[in-house]
Amino acid sequence: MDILLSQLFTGLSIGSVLLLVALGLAIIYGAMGVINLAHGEFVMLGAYATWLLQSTLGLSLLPCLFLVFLMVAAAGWAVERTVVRFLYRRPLDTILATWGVGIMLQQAVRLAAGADLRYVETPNPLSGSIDLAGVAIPSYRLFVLAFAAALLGVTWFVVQRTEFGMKLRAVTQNREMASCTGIDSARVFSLTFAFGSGLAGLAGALVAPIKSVAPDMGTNFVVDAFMVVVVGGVGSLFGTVASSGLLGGGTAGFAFLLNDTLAKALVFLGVIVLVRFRPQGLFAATGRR
Amino acid sequence: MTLTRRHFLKSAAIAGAAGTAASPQFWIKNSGMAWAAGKEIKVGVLFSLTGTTAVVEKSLHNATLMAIDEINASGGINGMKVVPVIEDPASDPATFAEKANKLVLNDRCATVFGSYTSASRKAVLPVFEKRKNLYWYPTLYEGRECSKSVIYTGAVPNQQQKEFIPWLVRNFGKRFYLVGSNYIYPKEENNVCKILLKELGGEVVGEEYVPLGHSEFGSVLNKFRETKPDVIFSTVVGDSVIALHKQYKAAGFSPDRMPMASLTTSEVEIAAMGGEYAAGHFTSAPYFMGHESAENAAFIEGYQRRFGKDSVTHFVSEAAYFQVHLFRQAVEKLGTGDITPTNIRDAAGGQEIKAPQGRVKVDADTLHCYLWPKIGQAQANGQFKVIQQSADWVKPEPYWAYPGLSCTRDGLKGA
Amino acid sequence: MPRITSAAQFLPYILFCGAILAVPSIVSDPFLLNKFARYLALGLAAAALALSWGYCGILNLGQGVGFGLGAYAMAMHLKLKTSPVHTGTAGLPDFMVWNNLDHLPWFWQPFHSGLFALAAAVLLPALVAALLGWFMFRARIAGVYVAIITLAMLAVTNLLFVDQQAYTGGLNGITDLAWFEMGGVEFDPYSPAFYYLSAGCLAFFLMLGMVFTRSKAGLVLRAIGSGTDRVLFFGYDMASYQCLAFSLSASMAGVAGMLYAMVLEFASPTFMGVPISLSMVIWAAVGGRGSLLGATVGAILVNGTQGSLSETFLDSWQLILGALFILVVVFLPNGIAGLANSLGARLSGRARGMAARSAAPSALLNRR
Amino acid sequence: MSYLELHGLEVSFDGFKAVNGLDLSVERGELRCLLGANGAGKSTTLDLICGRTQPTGGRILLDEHDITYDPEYRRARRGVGRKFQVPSVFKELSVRENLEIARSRHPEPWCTLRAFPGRRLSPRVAEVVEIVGLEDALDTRAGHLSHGQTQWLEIAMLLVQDSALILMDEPTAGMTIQETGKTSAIFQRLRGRHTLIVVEHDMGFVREIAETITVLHQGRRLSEGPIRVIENDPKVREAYLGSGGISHA
Repeated sequence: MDILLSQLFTGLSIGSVLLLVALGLAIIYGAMGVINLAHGEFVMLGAYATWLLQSTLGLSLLPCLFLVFLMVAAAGWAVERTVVRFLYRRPLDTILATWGVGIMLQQAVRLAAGADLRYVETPNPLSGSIDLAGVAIPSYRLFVLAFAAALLGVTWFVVQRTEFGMKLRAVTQNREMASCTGIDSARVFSLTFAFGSGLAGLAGALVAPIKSVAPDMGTNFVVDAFMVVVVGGVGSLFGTVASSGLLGGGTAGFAFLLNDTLAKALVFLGVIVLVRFRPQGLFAATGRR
Repeated sequence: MTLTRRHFLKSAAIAGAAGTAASPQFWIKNSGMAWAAGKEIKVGVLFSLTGTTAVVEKSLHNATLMAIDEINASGGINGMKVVPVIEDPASDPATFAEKANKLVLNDRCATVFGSYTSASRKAVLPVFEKRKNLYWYPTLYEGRECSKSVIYTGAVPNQQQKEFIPWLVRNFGKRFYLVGSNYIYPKEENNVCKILLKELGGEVVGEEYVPLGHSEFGSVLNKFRETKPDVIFSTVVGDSVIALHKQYKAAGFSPDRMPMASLTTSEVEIAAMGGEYAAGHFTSAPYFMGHESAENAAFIEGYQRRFGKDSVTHFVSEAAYFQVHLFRQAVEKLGTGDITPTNIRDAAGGQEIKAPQGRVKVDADTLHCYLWPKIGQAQANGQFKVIQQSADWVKPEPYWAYPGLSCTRDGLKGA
Repeated sequence: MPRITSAAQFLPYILFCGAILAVPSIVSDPFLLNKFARYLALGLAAAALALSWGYCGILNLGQGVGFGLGAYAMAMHLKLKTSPVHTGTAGLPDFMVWNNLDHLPWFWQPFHSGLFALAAAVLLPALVAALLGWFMFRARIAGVYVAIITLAMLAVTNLLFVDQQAYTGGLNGITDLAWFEMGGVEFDPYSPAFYYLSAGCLAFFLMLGMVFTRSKAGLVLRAIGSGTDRVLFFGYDMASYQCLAFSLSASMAGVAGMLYAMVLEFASPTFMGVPISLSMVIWAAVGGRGSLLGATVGAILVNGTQGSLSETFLDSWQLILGALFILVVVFLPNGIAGLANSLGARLSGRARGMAARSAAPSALLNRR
Repeated sequence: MSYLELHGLEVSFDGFKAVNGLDLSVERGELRCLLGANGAGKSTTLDLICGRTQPTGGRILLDEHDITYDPEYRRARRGVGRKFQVPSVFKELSVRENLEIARSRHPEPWCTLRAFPGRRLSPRVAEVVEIVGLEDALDTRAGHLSHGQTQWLEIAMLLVQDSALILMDEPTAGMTIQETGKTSAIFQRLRGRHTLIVVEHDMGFVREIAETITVLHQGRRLSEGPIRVIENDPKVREAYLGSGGISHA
């Protein structure tokens, strides 16, 4: 029983990390059709930004978050302005260009911050574990879970309830039409990309204390995040949540029953089958082709 | 330190986009050239500066160059300057093979220092064996290799485990959980561990391998919770070490009751996770930064002067450092005309040197090194406290677990 | 791209094949021959990708599967040919001994034959691709979903090869290989003989690919590649055509992988990794995805550049490489081949405004 | 039994029944017009016949074969040809190559692999090219054709394909009066040799070509008969009252 509970929590915490990382990607891909292979590098930038703030200003993790969001969003904005905006008519080419961006970011960070692994402190009150029905649950993972949920709420609010979100949805539906109604679609896309990158940065800041901070840490995230977004259904936030839960839970469950290697393989196989039978994603409307 | 080389290449490879064939230097046939010419001896330095394993390999690269610097500063080898030819194999086995080829065939290096992972060593091996060149490999590894083209300066399983496992059983108990990354090194170490445990009447309660780069240990931790072992025997490598330690502590496990005993956790990984997460866990290795000796003090001082005050040395970078000095001693024994990779190898057999860990010797039969295994306990400040050192240096036995086989001067001898 | 004339289309291919076959008469340095042979193998891999991606719109991010299978098929054979120096146990590859196997697994047995290994390197990737292709294309999976499925397939294959250490050598792969021998010729990877093998394979597949794309089937594939399912309404079974291109491409990648394993003298799971598969996409994009020759040249150029950049700029070569990719993708959507085509078109006065606006065929993403 | 029969055909998109129990039969060689307001289910009916959309109920019989669940390409091989509302040609290919693809008597890969299209047009294709007036544009990329030319190219492709049953979705959309006249001339030639089902809004054109008209309303057949009967059918008038009568539908 204990094991079941703590296994459930393990699944949830893997899922919450997936969700954190995938959220920004979902926004960028869902709204702009841009397949951002440099997304993992934005996660990495977030982790490094946190490390920088912590080691130079001595800030603790929580006060860092807002700054990290802004810093990485600015980096994302710069990438959109200099590279991505040339490619809106050629979405598949964004895979190639953003891959180039990713290599550059990785090496730039390696040169600037050194090749060593860096380390981000867990905020003190969150470093222990709390007892829940006889199971020790790491408080930081709980915090990450809550934060992911909050971030989801914020994102939903931004997309559904703000003027910016309305413009974004308009541009997503039909860029030309939206432009005709006076929406500055270029600006909307820049901001969207910046927002998505900022979310990736937050993910980086939050995973840094659980994992290690290294220039190539992002490559492990991007494939998983991409799978989460596609399995969930493009443009569906709810789908993204569900698929992070599904993939996280699947990974944890199989890993416990079998081992981590087979778990990963089985989850990927699951993705293949899911995409094959529901290419529109778990939660997208069926319609006339 | 790379000035000469940069100079040479500026003219050669500026051709850039046109790539290879365009640059005239590539067409020079240099197969007739001697291994050491014009008061210079070229050596290859083959550690990844980019890619996944750059994290560790950069420090090996640094240690190697530092040793070369020291040798040149003290007048070189018999008056010859050691010229490092640096390549970046980018953490990719295929690139390792490619660059090794270039160092051996094109640059005519008399020897190459390189590699961290087993996979990259395996990838370059055919180049050195078929071209009769010499490779110096500083990493601890799984043993079971008897190549006559490689000098191994890292530990093999018998050196790390023979004293460690009994010590663990004595102090913590007989129930071990084995967790490692999913490749040959952890599996082989675990083979040895199981043999030792069996002799001691111990028990393996679980054995688990995680993919390389794995960072979610929740399920593994739950298995620990379920099986309640006395010791977690870890051969997890790379970033995973950090994730494992952090999540281990966060899940409420404590080293007092259930310590992790590792063969792979070094000062590098601890620096990247923060000392508090490692504190209390154990590692067995021939070298710790906290080891007290005059040689080590000088090594650390020189390293930190060059690469920053907060940089750390560890059991692989120490080997990367002293193996270059072993190389110097071997070459010193040879006349200028006799310098060939094979002769360097033969001269290296039996060489002794005072390394930071203590006096080490190249075993002429196996080309592995006699080393000084130590057991260290990680402290909150990121250093290891050496709590036990072997009474004497320990002979390398790459086939320890396979009694029928032994590595000799003429290669592997079966029973 | 409008066809000019068939003869003019074949000319660059013939020139290129002639050029690569003439190399050993100028270069005799074994190191260079080995290096060029390796580039040619990678060129073949890029041409394979151009066949499925450029012609047929199948963006295969898992090209490493075919490449890796080809490499392992050959490596298995070459491993069995070595005398097991490191173990002393006759007849068993060293890593199997390390993993405590006591007899050769049944699926290793046939690899004693070089002919079987060759056939396996060609057919096994095709078979796997045909099965996966049948699974995907029957359901009309296209565009980015193909990319995802092939990527996941790559990840699964890679994990299984790393995991099944006793049969595949795990992370280290299959190392310490013998030289390939066929018809009394020994293919030392540093010899002109091996170079000819590599160049010959590339020339053969370029010509085969050229003929294939000029056939009516090739035309149908290009029609499919332009991103519509319109061909269905003319009676063409789209899925069969896609499977055909996908399998042929995998087969070519298999041969490329086979050569790669021979030239490097080992096979590693990194051959079926994400980085190399994405690299192949980059090579094809740089050279020109719409042209087999362009993609080949792209692979050779990128690898050559990468090699010399990494020697000259130890610290910053990846920065330069990344920037180059971005520039090519943004400003040369059809790669070097596209540039050459539009230049050629301008020179011969056939421009008629096509050259300037030769937008990339990429309405794929918006299909569903 | 008629050449084409639809029995109780049904399809729903997220609960919306675009076609709802449609019965229709068309004789061999007939030219049938489908009329109806936007959303009446005309294009969807064509989609169902050619296989682009799978029905959720009912049956489709072509020449006594049940093709309800056949994939598109198999129906095409049975002789169903389709022209789409938005002209659908291969934009990346030249006009010549488009026509070559339409020449699809042997569409299996093992046949097309052995075929190497040359530059010479077959007599049949040359004739069609002349009819539609694309002789000078043979090497132009289809993406660079004008809208009208694209329409003609797609029609030419259908002629080359030579299907027994041709489904036309608004063939005259965007055409000038002269072009519409030419199209109706082509239709007159096709009549009898081919079976045609045409969705069209241009009532002038419909009057010129149609024998029998089927009016669809909310996914069902509302009325059927010659043009005069339809125009005077009170049900049709009622259904079209909102949109100002049939001639503007």
